[in-house]
Amino acid sequence: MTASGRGVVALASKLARSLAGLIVIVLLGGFAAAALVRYSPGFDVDENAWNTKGGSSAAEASRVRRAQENELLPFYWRYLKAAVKGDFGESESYRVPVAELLQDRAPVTGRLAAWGVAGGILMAALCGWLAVWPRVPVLELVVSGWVALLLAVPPAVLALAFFFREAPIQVAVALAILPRVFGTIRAILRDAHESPALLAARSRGLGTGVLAWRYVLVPMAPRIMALAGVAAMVAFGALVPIEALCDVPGIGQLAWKAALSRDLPLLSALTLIVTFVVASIQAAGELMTPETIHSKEVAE
Amino acid sequence: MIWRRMALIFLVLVGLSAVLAPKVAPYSYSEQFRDSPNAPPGGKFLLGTDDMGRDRFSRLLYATAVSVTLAPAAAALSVLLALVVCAFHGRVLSGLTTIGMSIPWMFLFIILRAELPLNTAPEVSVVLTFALMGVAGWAGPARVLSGSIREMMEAGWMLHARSAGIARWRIAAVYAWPHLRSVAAAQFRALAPAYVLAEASLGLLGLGVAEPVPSWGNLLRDLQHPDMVRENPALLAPLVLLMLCLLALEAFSVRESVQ
Amino acid sequence: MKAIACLVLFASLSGAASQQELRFALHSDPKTFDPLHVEDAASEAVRYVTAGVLVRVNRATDQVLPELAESWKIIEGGRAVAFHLRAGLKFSDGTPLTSADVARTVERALDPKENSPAGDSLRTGQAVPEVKVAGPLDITIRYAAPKPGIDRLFDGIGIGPTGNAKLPATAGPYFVAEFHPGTFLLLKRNPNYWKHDPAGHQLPYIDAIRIDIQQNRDIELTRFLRGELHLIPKIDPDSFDRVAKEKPGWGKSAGASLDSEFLWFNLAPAKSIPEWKKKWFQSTAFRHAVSQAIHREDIVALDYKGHAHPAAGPISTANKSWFNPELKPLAANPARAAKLLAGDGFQLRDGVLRDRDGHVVEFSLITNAGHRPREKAAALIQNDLKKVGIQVNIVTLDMGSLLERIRKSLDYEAALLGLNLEADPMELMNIWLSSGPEHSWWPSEKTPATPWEARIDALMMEQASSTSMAVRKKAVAEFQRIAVAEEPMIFLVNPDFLAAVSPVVKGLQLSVAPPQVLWNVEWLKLE
Amino acid sequence: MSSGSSLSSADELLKYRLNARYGATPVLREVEGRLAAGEIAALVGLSGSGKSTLALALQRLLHYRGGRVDGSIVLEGTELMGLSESAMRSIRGRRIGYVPQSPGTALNPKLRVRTLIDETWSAHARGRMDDAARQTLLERVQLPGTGAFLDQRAGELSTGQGQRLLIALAILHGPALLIADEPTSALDAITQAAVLRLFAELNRELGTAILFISHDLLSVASIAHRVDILHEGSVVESGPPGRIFGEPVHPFTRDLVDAMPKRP
Repeated sequence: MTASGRGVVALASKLARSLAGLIVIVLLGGFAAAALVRYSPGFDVDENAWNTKGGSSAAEASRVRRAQENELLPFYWRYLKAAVKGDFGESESYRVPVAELLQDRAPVTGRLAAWGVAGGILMAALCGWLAVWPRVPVLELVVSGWVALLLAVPPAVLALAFFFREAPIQVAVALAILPRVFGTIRAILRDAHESPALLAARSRGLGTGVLAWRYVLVPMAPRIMALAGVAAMVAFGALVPIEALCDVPGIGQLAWKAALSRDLPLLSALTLIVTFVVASIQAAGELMTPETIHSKEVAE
Repeated sequence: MIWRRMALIFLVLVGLSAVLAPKVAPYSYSEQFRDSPNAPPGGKFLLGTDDMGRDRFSRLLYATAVSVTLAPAAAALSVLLALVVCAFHGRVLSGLTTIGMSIPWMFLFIILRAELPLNTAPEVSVVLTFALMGVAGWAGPARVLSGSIREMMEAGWMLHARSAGIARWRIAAVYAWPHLRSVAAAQFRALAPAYVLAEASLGLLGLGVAEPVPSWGNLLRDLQHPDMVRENPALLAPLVLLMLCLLALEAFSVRESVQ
Repeated sequence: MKAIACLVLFASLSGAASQQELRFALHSDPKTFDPLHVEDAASEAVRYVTAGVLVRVNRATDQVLPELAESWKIIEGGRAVAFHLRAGLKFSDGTPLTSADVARTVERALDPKENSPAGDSLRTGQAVPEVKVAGPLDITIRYAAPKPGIDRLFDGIGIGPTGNAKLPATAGPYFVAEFHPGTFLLLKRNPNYWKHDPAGHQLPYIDAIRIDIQQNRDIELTRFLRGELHLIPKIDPDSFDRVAKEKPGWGKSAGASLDSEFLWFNLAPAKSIPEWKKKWFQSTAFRHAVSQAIHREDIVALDYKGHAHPAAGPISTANKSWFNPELKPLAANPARAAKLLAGDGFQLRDGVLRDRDGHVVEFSLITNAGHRPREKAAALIQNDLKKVGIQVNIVTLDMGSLLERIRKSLDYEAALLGLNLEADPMELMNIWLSSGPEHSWWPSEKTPATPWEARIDALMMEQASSTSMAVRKKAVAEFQRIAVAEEPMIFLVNPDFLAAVSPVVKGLQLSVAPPQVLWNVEWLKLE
Repeated sequence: MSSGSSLSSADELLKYRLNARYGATPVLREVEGRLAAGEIAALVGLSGSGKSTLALALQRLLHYRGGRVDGSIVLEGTELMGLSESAMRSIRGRRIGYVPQSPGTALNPKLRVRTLIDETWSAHARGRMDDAARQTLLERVQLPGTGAFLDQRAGELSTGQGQRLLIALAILHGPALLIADEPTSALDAITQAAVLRLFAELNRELGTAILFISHDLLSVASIAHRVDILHEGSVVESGPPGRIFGEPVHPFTRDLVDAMPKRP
């Protein structure tokens, strides 16, 4: 077998393994979530049962409907079987197919998160650059103070403030992400700054643009990618309260409502998706750091 | 250096006022002066009163006692758990953290609240809430720590320590810990304020610190009314205090990183 | 159009439309547009402005007025009602509306498989009326026994077309043209609505209604103040004061509403409550003492900023037709509370109340988390009761957990909640009949536990089965007297009904009966 | 090829026959070797020939680098391949000492010299190591035994000092076998010579057998009793340095010898 052929086979088997791992994790995560929801109090009472019009027969109907989901394992099995066919069931609180809800809302959250992640990382990089490069302790403290301030303000409050000032919420999301990735970015920049390769390149008199690209961005790409993954998770975490409070019709708001109304099908779908996203980011990170590195190191 | 000293003095002051809250606070946190609701700052009430006539300054002091002790304790618990979980490194862990980061932990708080007897003293339920927060938050730091552990596993000195036949736990405690410490400290610094804020949002669901016990979280909830802030800037006091504490902590870490 | 980020949405909103569009917000998605399956407030709001009904109760005068039915007669001593429909009625999609549609609607509402809440109001217990179509415009509904308010019932039955379209055609002033869950819904005027103004102009005046789904009330308020929304159908006291300050005259108060806030003790034989506590809760003197110790005026002043009235009993003082005027709101009297407690064997020592057997008197009070007025009321009550030596633990729970406790597990000691009610005491049946599922202090009791509960059951049945207004009023007044004398539920305040309306909306009349704001939507104009 | 297996003589210390691979890539193929007590054997090969892999495989540490090993390793009459990890741990550092290539990576930069020595000590001994013993140990490798030196962090040492410290740590428990993996490659010529002398001295005074792994034929010539040539994962030639240099048999060995710098 040729070396490249072997490489392809190795990569394929690695891909297959991480895919299998991914599926197992997603299934377990979904099950854990379903179990938590199922056994949380208030599951088989309708949140609207208080103060609704008359309707004892309607309440009875809702109880019966929920009773069908009483058995966790059969529910999950049925749910997965349907989910494979793309049917995530019908939301309890919206009375709309979950797939439809997700389709409507995913772009909203996706766009917010994308802007937030990109903006947050860029701003964090700028702050990190200010904290690392000029080597002025006061500047470093000022930047740290600014980051601490951002860390102290709840993302939702930040978003509300932007909202009331009619400023774009994307910026608020970015500002919420900034302090949470700042530490890592600073470390990356410091490592890059202190790397011998950069010094050597400087000694060759390379331009700043080339330095930034070849000796900072490219070598740090895997770490930056991993960071983007972390930032994406931070973004989704922050987006739940932001969307819920600012009434942005996205996935985060959906999750909030689903939790409050113990909407099992919707929550299961959301957990499956979130687990999938998180696990994919993880798997991608693992695939990017090839194992072959050690074998070479040792063999030399 | 001067920053560091100032930060230290500030943190000690905050810590002291928290510990001594019952002695220092002019009033109890739940005492209602019903004749003077929403009083402006000054005079009898240093920071004014809230809409039930409770002294904001006293409430802030007690809240500081709650948040300044419990949020860091919860953060420490998370990091500690993360370290314990990281002892079992490898694929299983990465799957576990993924699940840990994706499942809706909120329900665990709902379950806790439901299982807790209703007559549980508010103090106990506050402590338990933060403890649960600490337990539920293990996945984030675990992921970061496992990343640096994986890096360490590749390090030459790790192999060398093994070749010297040093026991696994000694390697972990003596060789690895100095490296992990700064990572763990950074995680701790990020989590502590996050938990102060998380408690605030849990409070919205009735899963946080309940009336009438104050916490930074539930005092911060007032910030959702931007106009109230405009009328009474004293509402910003908890935010300013939280920020200053974070800054003081940061002043230490700047110094640490320079080292 | 897919869901849009709210910012984009607002930007598009601020552009002036050539068509008249009334804009306001609801706090959650309507769960259904089927008028027979309405349970939640949002669906109810939409149902009211879309579904065509046979008769309409004028919310200002309480008169029953013709709507789809041109005329009707109550016959056979109140056992039956015969409706005569208007000629040429059409649904919004142009299909004609005849007595067959009415019959199908009523039968569907009564079908046990449908589980229709609207149907529950048509039934008397398990008894189902008979529906008879006497011609394309005539229909009779007949009960076995006299049914009080037999005509008014049909104010709540929206006549629907055949089929089960997601956005069904309607016979009311508007129909739902678009629905984007979590974002907004657009109602358009029903081109076939029968009603015309005296000048012959077809109603409604306003072309469309845009209802945004807006959970956050602060945002709703800000948008209202910016002029993006025309009205806030229900506003909390804090926001009301802000509106009043920034836009004098835009805040509208209808005075005390029909709603009430109350607390009650768990009187069910729950295992979780120790015997001695059950003894306190079951003691009328203890309940009176708690009630006497509470400063209702402080709840009104501090919690509701003056926008509430102390409650006098189970029926709001605002309910002119049914409130028993002999009842007066209880003024706080800690001294009398202490006397009542002493008389019941409780002893106050060093600020701590103990019962006969030396148990410290303390109980937990649950209320729903995130409801600021209730959380605050609980804190005020906690302080009031501390003055008489009673220790209260406030526990705020999310609605799901709370309902689990008060309806299913019965694992709680006392609860603080509120109810939005309508005027007619028929509404109270679920709560006050001892077998009622919402019988707060002991849901679905098998048999009345006390003589006074039996008496209340009897009075409730009496008012529910008589067609004589005088008899009903007497029974309801007596029920209120007993409810206050025994105080199984301690009524605190009746919050005022507050709304905010931009002056561009003309013709709006606030009523205390729901829907308080948009009940005459077809007559509203925008300027 | 190495000689066929004969009965193990009384002074035979180590005998191994190994295969090693990373994933699907084989690195060592049936590599065989033996070492008598007190012998210095050199293993010479190019970069990538599997030298470090062999060093780790002999200590059964290769799985920490993602490799897999099978075959047999007999040390002092004990088969190591079947031992549990904890049994293996009691052999590492006590019976086998290991001197890795670069002190820069092999010493934990955050730890003090004292900590490194004490930890290595307490891995196989009870009680605390006394100051005198520490001093003796450091002097043996020509390092200052002062308190100031003990309090230095490993990250602050020079490469030469670091390499000496690594040797000190390796011989701390008086192992029967020392595996040195390119211990001089990071050093300047003078230090290199000093370290080589140190190895020879240790061998003479303590009777420690040394497996000296290197890519530099010349440096091993001065101390080795025997040289094995490793090429593409197998030992292709074995013999005393004199013969290897004088009459290399295998073509690879010939290339290796020809490439050696000649005195002008």
